[in-house]
Amino acid sequence: MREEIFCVEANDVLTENVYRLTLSGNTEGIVPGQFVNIALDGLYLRRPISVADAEENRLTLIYKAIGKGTEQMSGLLPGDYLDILTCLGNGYCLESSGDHPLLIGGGVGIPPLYYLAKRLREAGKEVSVILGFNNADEVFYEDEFSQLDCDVKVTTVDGSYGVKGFATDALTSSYSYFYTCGPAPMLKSVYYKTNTSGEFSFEERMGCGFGACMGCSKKTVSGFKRVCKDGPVFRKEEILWED
Amino acid sequence: MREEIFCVEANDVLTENVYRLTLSGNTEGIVPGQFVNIALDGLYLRRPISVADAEENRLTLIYKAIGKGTEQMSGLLPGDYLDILTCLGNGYCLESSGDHPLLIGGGVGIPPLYYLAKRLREAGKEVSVILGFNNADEVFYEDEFSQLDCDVKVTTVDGSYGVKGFATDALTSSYSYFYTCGPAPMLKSVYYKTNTSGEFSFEERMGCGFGACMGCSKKTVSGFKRVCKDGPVFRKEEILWED
Amino acid sequence: MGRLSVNLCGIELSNPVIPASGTFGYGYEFAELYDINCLGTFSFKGTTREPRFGNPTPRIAECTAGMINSVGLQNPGVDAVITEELPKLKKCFNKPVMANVSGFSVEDYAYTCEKLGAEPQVGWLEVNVSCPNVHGGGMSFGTNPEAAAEVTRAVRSVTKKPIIIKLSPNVTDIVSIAKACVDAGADGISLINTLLGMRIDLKTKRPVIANKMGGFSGQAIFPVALRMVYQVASAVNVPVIGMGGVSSAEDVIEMMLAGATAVEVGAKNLIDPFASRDIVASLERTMDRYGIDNLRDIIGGAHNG
Amino acid sequence: MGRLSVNLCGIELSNPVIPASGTFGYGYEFAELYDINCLGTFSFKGTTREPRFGNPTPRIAECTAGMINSVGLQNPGVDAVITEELPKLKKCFNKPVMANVSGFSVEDYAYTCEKLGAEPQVGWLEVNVSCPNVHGGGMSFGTNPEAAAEVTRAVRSVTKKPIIIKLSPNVTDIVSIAKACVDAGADGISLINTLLGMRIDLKTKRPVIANKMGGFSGQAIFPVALRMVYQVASAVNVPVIGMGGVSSAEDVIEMMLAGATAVEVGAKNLIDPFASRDIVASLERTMDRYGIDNLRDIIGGAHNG
Ligand SMILES: Cc1cc2nc3c(=O)[nH]c(=O)nc-3n(C[C@H](O)[C@H](O)[C@H](O)COP(=O)(O)OP(=O)(O)OC[C@H]3O[C@@H](n4cnc5c(N)ncnc54)[C@H](O)[C@@H]3O)c2cc1C
Ligand SMILES: Cc1cc2nc3c(=O)[nH]c(=O)nc-3n(C[C@H](O)[C@H](O)[C@H](O)COP(=O)(O)OP(=O)(O)OC[C@H]3O[C@@H](n4cnc5c(N)ncnc54)[C@H](O)[C@@H]3O)c2cc1C
Ligand SMILES: Cc1cc2nc3c(=O)[nH]c(=O)nc-3n(C[C@H](O)[C@H](O)[C@H](O)COP(=O)(O)O)c2cc1C
Ligand SMILES: Cc1cc2nc3c(=O)[nH]c(=O)nc-3n(C[C@H](O)[C@H](O)[C@H](O)COP(=O)(O)O)c2cc1C
Ligand code: FES
Ligand code: FES
Repeated sequence: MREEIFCVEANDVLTENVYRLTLSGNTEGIVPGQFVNIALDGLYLRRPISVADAEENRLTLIYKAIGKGTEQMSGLLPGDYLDILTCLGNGYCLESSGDHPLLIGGGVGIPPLYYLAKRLREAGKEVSVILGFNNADEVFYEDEFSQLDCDVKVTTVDGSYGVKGFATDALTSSYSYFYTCGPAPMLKSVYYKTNTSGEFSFEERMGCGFGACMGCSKKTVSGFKRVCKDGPVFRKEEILWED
Repeated sequence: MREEIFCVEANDVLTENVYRLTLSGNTEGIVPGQFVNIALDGLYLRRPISVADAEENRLTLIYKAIGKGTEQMSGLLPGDYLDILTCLGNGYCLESSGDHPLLIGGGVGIPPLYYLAKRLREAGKEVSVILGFNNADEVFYEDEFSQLDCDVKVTTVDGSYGVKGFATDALTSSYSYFYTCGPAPMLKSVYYKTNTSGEFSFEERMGCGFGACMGCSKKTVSGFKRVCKDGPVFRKEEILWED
Repeated sequence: MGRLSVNLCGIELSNPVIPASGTFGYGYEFAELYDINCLGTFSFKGTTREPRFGNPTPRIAECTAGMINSVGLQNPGVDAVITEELPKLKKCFNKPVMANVSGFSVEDYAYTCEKLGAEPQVGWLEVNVSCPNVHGGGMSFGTNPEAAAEVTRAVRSVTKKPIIIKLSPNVTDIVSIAKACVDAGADGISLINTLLGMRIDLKTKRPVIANKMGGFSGQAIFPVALRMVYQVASAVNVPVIGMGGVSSAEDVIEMMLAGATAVEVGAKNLIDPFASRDIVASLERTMDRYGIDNLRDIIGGAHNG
Repeated sequence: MGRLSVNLCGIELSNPVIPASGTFGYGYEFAELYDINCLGTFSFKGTTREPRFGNPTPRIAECTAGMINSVGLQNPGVDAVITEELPKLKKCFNKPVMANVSGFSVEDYAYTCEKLGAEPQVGWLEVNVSCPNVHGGGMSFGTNPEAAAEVTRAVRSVTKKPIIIKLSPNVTDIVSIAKACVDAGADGISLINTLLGMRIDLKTKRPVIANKMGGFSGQAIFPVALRMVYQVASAVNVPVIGMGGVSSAEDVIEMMLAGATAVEVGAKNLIDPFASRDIVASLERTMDRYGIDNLRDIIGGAHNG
């Protein structure tokens, strides 16, 4: 973990309430699947957001404005500064991918998969991607994944774009390993419908984001783990579904 | 009382820790001796500051950076906006001045006397002013009072400038009425050393500044009064010294 | 009945927003600023049998997201309130007002409530039991179920108007005190009064407040207030008025979900004189945002499921 | 002895700053970030006899200037702490550490304190009596002077190390509880633990925290904490450790003026992992600003005059 000051370069609107924040600052050591934790004026807790992309001196985050903090973020302007904890969480294991990994993302669970796809492509993997949305208006980043030469499928629940149905309705059996991030019901469905090993990225309300408070505990087959430090990525074999 | 948004035009350094804040915005109805109450980001209570001058669309405040709020104010930049309650307090009674009123100010008690002097001069009064400071480095606004054609005397406690001593050590007997504002010991000394009627401006820790909370009560000969609403100016005859 | 209206102990409020006692004077200062008839009602400055001059100054200290006051119940006494304040109020407020009553003995409370209860302008008596009991070693009536119940019984016997007992949060078990008051005849429970707090001035190295400690209120205390409202609302079967740090329409809704029938706004009126009016004005829009048709329907909503 | 050093129950601290239990793990996460030997000491995560998995999630809720947690004392149990955590800590911390102990029966406390008290790395036992007493109807030990004293006596008899009882602020009379603990043999008093608080999610209309309520801490609670430290410090003759919302060197000094010999920093570590280090680093400069030569000299300074 490091504390860094980033400067807002752009804060683009992707869909009605999804934004892409481009920041300049030290991105050293950030790996796919990790997240950052952002301090916002007047709000006590930081806001955890996955890394959607990290290049030298440039960090990309994609977030949905759903509450106080993310709505405040949607008002950030170029030149504004942010205090951010970086390199949080374990990240995906790229080594496990096999030759043709599948990435399954739902809504704002998609962002971390972009950085992952980029790295997997750099490593020469054939990457398939399923992006699940509720409807056509919510679709984002289809082109960006295509430009990485991924095989991209989009699903919408109402069928207004791409395949009608949930992301898991577009599953094929031709993948060596999978990586997934998205809403809990999607993750659960992925768990039961996939036939290889794979990795899941989870969310939990966080106090610290770096392992100090035990606020984000999650039961796994090997005991309680901290989503922020031992996760947010967990291997399929570790997962225990409670409820 | 009105709530107004003002825009910072300038924030000039007058002495080591005394600043003059020039603001643009609606100054309608502000009379000498009144104060404003300023909301500052991240601080719960507003900060009361006397009006040092009010012209059309231009408000001048002079403040000493002595704590969290005033230090934060010292960082205000042109173009910043402030939420301010204006027209607070009763103000001085100009009608009582007689022909040659005396104004006695100590340190950051001086600012409200400037706006008062201006109005008294406009009304054709011969205005004498005694400005008390601790030492030469703290002196401010001597010239500004002189430019109003007031008769200005400066005192410093250490004698490094002007008359050595306290403001009250420079008292003469040639005045028709007096107005004073400054630290409590000075006010008390003025009370006992003056030989005409006059008016005193007091400070008190305030909750609201507009008469709602009873936080700023002061015992007077006619019962408890609110410094913020019934004051901050009290006639000599009303004053009760406790302690 | 509009979307905002609620019924508080038999009296209909056009909306649940009530400026809290001690932060709204006797109303007319605010009536100079806006038409205070937009409010559900308001609770006037804590009134005692005799006039009181309150505590020495400084009486105010700033805190992170809140403030401490030690006004000490400065008020002109019940007779002056009836002869001077209420007539002035009548000119600018045409709804029943909530009379906030304090006392230092059971007889004080009964005396003041009887007089104020007889005033047609008064809709409810809000009885503040956070005051020290001079006959009980100075402990506050509100820290002891039996003492709080005794005050309740005494005021119950002198008026037919709804009696709302206002509780102190500085206790181990707020529920037992609330229950004791309801058993003794309270028609409603108001909570919370201020938390006991303190600040020290680093420059003088002395307490900021002349009386050393004082009542801490404002946004900072909201989570404590909400918890107590939730606890009490699930334990008593009379309306609860929630307060403590309420500063926005969202906070009003959160208090109502916790079980409040109406919601008081205190310190926020002091730092933003238009706060209560603005909260009323933004309620409908905020309800729309959270899919709430009627405020009445959400009272205690967080207890379900 | 430097300007910052204080003596806490017979052990010299190079400075009074102590990260609070539950916000600093067992230290080594922070040791990856900075050399934690700059701290006076730290209080490690509340440890119980058996391993505990804590409460369901969500366990965290945001508040204005603070947060609620309902971690529920998740910890690996005293045996694992001794065999795994303390050896790891030894590599990065060469000072006596404060062992924070929780329990659900008097025997639990004694068992855990005896084991931890025997560890040479442990300098003090900080005994958290805010936990529910499973044999006492679930009321917290810390809400009752007799129950708190009973825990104190039990742990007193199993160790010679200094025993610091950590009190809950959710009580009517903190002083009587502190006194009972000191009479029962406590060498120091730590306060405050978290205030019981709650938040409700307007979208789901349910409590944010899975367990409904939780412990409210952070800047917002500072005035309540300071008041209790002031009250307790003037009533007992053992060192008091002050905490609750401390977020800056100024806050440390204010707590010490109120009577604290040392000061713990809790929630602030979570939102700013370098907070405790930075507070230590800015202490001298802040002392200069307020004309303080020696921290020792200001302990309880606000009580004079
Ligand atoms: C590891 C991780 C990675 C994430 N990555 C992304 C991302 O890339 N893009 C994106 O849009 N969102 C992401 N989220 C969710 C994001 O953190 C929340 O949407 C955000 O915190 C909401 O803050 P708010 O102030 O707008 O909402 P509010 O509801 O006002 O927030 C109140 C509190 O609840 C917390 N909270 C609310 N929703 C969530 C949530 N879903 N998960 C965790 N905490 C929550 C907030 O952090 C805050 O502490 C991620 C969450 C986690 C844990
Ligand atoms: C009617 C009135 C007019 C004033 N006019 C001026 C002026 O023209 N120029 C000027 O420099 N100062 C003036 N003051 C004093 C000024 O209000 C304080 O210096 C300022 O509030 C300090 O705020 P702070 O945050 O820097 O200090 P802090 O000590 O950090 O403030 C903490 C709290 O104490 C209050 N406080 C601290 N000192 C005073 C004080 N002396 N009087 C009232 N409240 C105080 C603050 O408002 C705040 O609520 C006036 C005060 C009053 C009541
Ligand atoms: C300046 C001030 C004066 C108060 N006076 C009274 C009072 O006279 N009677 C009373 O019952 N409560 C009084 N209170 C308490 C408030 O009515 C309210 O219960 C408390 O402040 C919590 O609400 P808040 O956080 O919104 O301020 C006073 C509060 C403040 C800030
Ligand atoms: C996440 C979290 C976990 C905590 N766990 C413990 C604990 O295990 N034992 C304990 O005595 N106090 C615990 N506390 C209380 C703190 O040690 C401290 O008393 C309280 O938070 C007030 O300080 P603060 O406002 O600086 O956080 C915890 C606090 C937090 C925020
Ligand atoms: S959020 Fe604090 S340990 Fe994970
Ligand atoms: S400051 Fe509120 S009445 Fe004067």
